[in-house]
Amino acid sequence: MADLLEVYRSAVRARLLDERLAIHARAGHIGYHPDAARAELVVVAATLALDREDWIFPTPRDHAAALARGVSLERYVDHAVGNADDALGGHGSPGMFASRALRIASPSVQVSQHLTHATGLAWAARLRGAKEVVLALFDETAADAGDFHSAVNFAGVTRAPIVFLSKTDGDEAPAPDVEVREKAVAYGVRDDECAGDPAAVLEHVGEAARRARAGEGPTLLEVRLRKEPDPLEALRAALLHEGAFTEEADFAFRRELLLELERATSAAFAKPAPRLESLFEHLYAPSAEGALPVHVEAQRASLRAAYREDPR
Amino acid sequence: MADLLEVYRSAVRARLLDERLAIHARAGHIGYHPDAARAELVVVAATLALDREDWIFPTPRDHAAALARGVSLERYVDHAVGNADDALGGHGSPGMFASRALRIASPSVQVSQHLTHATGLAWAARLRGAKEVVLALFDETAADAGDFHSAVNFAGVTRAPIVFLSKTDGDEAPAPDVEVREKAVAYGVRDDECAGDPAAVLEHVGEAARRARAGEGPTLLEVRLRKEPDPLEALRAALLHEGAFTEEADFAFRRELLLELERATSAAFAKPAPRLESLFEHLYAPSAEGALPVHVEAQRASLRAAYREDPR
Amino acid sequence: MSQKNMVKAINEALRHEMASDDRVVVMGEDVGKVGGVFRVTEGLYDEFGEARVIDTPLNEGGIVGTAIGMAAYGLRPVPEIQFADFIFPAFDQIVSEAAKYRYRSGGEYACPMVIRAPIGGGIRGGLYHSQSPEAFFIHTAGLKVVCPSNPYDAKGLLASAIRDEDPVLFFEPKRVYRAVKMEVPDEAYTIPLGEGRVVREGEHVTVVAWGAMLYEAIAAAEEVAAQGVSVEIVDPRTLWPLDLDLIVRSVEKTGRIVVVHEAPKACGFGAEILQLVSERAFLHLAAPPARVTGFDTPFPYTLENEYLPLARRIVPTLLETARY
Amino acid sequence: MSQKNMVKAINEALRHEMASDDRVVVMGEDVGKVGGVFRVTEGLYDEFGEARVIDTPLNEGGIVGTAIGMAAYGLRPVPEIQFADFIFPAFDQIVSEAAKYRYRSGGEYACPMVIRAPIGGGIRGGLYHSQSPEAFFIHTAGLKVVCPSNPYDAKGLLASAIRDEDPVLFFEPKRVYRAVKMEVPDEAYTIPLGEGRVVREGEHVTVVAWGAMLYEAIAAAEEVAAQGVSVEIVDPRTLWPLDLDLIVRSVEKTGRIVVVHEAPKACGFGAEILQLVSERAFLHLAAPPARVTGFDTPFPYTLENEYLPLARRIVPTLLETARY
Ligand SMILES: Cc1ncc(C[n+]2csc(CCOP(=O)(O)OP(=O)(O)O)c2C)c(N)n1
Ligand SMILES: Cc1ncc(C[n+]2csc(CCOP(=O)(O)OP(=O)(O)O)c2C)c(N)n1
Ligand SMILES: [Mg+2]
Ligand SMILES: [Mg+2]
Repeated sequence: MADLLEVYRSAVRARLLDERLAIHARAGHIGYHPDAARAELVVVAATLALDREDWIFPTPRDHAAALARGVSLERYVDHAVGNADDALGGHGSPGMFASRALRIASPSVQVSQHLTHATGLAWAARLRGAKEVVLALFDETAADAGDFHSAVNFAGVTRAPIVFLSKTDGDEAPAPDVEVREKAVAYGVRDDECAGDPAAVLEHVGEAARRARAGEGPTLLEVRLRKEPDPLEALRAALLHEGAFTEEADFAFRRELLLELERATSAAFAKPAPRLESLFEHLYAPSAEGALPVHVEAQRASLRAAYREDPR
Repeated sequence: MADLLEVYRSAVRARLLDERLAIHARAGHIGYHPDAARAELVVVAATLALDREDWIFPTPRDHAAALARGVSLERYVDHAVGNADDALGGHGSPGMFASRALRIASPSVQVSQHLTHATGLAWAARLRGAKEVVLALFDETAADAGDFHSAVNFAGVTRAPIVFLSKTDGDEAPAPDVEVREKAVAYGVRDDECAGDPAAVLEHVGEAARRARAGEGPTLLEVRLRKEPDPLEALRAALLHEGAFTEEADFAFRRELLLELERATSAAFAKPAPRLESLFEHLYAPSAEGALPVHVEAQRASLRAAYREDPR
Repeated sequence: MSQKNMVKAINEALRHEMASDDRVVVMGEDVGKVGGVFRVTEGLYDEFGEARVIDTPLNEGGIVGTAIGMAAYGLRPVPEIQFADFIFPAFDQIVSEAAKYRYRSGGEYACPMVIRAPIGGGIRGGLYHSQSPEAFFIHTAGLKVVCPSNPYDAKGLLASAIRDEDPVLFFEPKRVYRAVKMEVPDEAYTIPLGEGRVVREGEHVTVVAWGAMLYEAIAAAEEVAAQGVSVEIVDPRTLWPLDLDLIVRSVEKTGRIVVVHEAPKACGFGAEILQLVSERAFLHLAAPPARVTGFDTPFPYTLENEYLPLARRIVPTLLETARY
Repeated sequence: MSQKNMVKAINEALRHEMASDDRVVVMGEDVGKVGGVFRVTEGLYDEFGEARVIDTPLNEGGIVGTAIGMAAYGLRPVPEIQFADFIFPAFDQIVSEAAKYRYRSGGEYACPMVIRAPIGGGIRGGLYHSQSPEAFFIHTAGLKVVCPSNPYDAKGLLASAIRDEDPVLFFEPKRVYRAVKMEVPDEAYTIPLGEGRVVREGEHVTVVAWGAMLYEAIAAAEEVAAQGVSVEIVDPRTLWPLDLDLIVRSVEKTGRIVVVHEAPKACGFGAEILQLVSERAFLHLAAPPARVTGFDTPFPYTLENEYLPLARRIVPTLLETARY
């Protein structure tokens, strides 16, 4: 199992990325930046509790999952900027990073819709006899939305191998006075809860994933996050105290990251925007001949004509 | 409180109506007929457990509620036929009978959508300080649909004065293995259950309505219906046994109803279809000058032109 | 080769695709043991088992949403919606998710699935068993929309739709399901998406019609033929992407065009087809492009035949357009 | 009378209607204490209290569905959807229920409500904070659709919408919210639904544009004026029912028409407007009716200004149409 130091290191990357991109968002350099809202430790720990062939369905705030799976800061910043190197071709808005190779699904901006996709993928894996497990992340308010109901219900019916993880804001009272975990019973799904500290998350997600893999069905896990005091700071203090690293080493680690971020952002902003024609790519699968549908081709041509002198 | 004899008499009306309209549906005289599926006793008892100023949100199968509130067989058959006397102007399909005067809401064909309307109306009544209560009927499968989730959740949050009544098919196993009443906890709503016999329904609905009226919030009541043996037959036998009526009296009562139905259906089929122009009525509220919007007026005129020789 | 109706033809296409590609799964409300409300999936459950012919809870958003996840995994789900009228609980999943899944992920993920649903009126089903929602999906970039008018086309188009790499809405005219029989090969075959068909050649007016209304267009054409008006009829078969070239070629010949559809007029597909023709063949138009459609009201129960653009309502527009 | 932006103007309309009619209630996600994501409902909670300015759970279907019930009871709910992109979870309630509530009940029940939602691009919000879904609702019989382009119109149209007896979709161009200021009376007033406005008079081409794109049309008109092309611009303000007479009168004068909108082209409102004009003014048309619109792709993140029909893309179509 991953150790806390590994969790810490990934979470710090996510945090420093947040701090940097928040500046660029405020300055209007990028559209906006959905930050981790101090849940990065939970997301990283949940990610590391899985096997690499397991699938993650993040919300747009959960870039920490991608980072924990090895996405470089530069790759993520390219995405946030939406430049020519953006893995999403400048199509997806910030936070919609997705990677089939890393088994990170395309996050939905409509709160909770990705949860139903997650159930479907888990179910498909099970139908195909695979041992893959799915982790679906959400913020507790998403439990009010319609697709939470569909997703957990279908998971209960199909016994799909999935862990629904609610990042519950422990500082906000639920309305009505019902915890997310209490909703599991409505769907015949096992529920569980733990505090937002990474050791607990590693353990509870690990256990829920083990059950799912063993064919014991879905779990609705409620992670109760306290955002004050900053949980990342608390972990840092604990690791320092344990001697996992020294102040100096941590400082050096962070400075290295800041330099990496500096390089990543400078590079990302220096890159050109995607080509004009990229607007029409990935609408449909490319046809054998590479031709666009007639109506799309006409629109491409009209855009090109309006931007005749534009080198893009 | 209503007595069982009253329930019985209303339910028999509904049953005989069902039998008659089923024939006309099979023969293609009407589009189709959503019958009560042996739940008429439950629907009638629930209706009679309410005050007359309370509101009912039925499904298309719950015509027994309208009958119990005094709708004549002729009025209902006019609706099923969709003739010129249909209260819905030939617009609503069979089962969509609605009456503001009787406080019977417009049923949704999309399973469960009316439940959210019911919550909204109950909430509005409470916001306005009225003492009116809402009864929302549904079949248990509707709990899978998205609007069940919205409706009960909003009711839980607002403490709206509403009784959700699940007509649960006691002969079918739920999937997953969760009873509808168990879903109440997910929304912080009180749950209750009873068997499908009318005395129990009168009592449980009456009690839930009393709580709602007293500001104690919503109830999700699961009524477990057994359709075999026929519950209406069982009640008849019990009432006969108690001496509530004689075989002869029951026979006479039913013969009277059959004659009434005969008159109602003959009359309904003899009536003309709605006027051609009625197609365009009740699309929007009539304007002060009675004029239709320009585009609608053009369509009305084109229809009239195509049916120039048609007297309707 | 034997006489088959559309229900049988679609059932065969499903069976062939399932047999030749084990990624294909069928899912929906009562599609398994019951074989679907219209019996289109009959026998598939027995043949392929519950892992590939899946009965789901009553929740269309859940059906399409889980199908998206299944497609992302690599399956080829073919969800059924009992009536197109009930597609709206799944609208968000179709429009916000399925349609944009490939685009928004820059091609990391795709969403190959075919959503089957019966459309159209004529069975006295009233407001919620009669609608024709194709325009909603044509307006949503990223989808393809198919509507066959006969058993042969249905079988070949469904095979193509299932083999397609992108989400396809496959609308089946329920009034045609058992009303039309024709020779349909027993073996599998495909008809490419995006290719229309000239159903009847003519000189004076082009009519574009699909699904059940094609037969009304034909009836109207017969009627006006007696009055010397010769009508060419095009069935686009795939509504989107549209075989516009075929339509434009016809209009270049006739100089006149009428579109017929059941859906309401305002922002219906007729407006799009006709505006495309105005853009491409303006100088060929000898009369205003015209439409005969359902009215801009909900679908009524009693007066459905008056609401629908049946031959009786098509004829006057054909004559007017021809004589303009 | 003072200089106000659209946010302020809408806020005032809400306040006036709430003050003069106690049936009016505002509801939505964070519309209460927070005052809405765009602060349009700011101050209403303090003034009218939590019984009339209602914070709801995150569930648009629930918001519109409960609003339907409230309207049936006799209230006048004004639900807010945070972004028009998030209207789709409520699509079934709007399209299947609200739009048909009066019709299907033969007038027993009505559904007076105004669904407010910000629409349009230009804030770098990407796929799900930028869309313009008006065509979906125009295609749905029973609804009215409004889209003001400036603070004055917004205030007067919203008052009319709230007093209307039927469901109205009130789309607010978010890019205009704070970008345009003008003199707006402090007191309440109404602008009738269904009346367009000639924004600029001209001779050679009629342009129909609304919301944020009106300003692009004006910019394009200025640009082509220098080349001798005189453009008349009509802002329909109420998209549906459309003030077609106003547009037709303009086209009878100019003989040419171009529609501009942000939404995708296929089955967009442009097709409907232009087809209506082809039907009503065919013999006046000296050039093909034309559209400049968003493309038939999802709304992109990076290249949004290329996607949007900004002046740069309008100008060539104006010139082509004028010189046809
Ligand atoms: C279907 C849908 N409706 C609305 C939104 C807009 N939205 C994004 S997050 C959010 C909820 C914010 O509340 P919470 O999850 O508690 O986050 P917090 O503000 O506490 O960080 C909303 C309404 C959305 N993304 N999807
Ligand atoms: C949203 C929606 N989807 C589908 C339907 C079609 N439909 C009507 S009732 C029903 C379910 C039938 O199951 P159940 O309630 O158990 O009734 P039973 O067949 O047992 O009488 C379905 C799928 C619908 N009315 N609404
Ligand atoms: Mg929160
Ligand atoms: Mg059942």
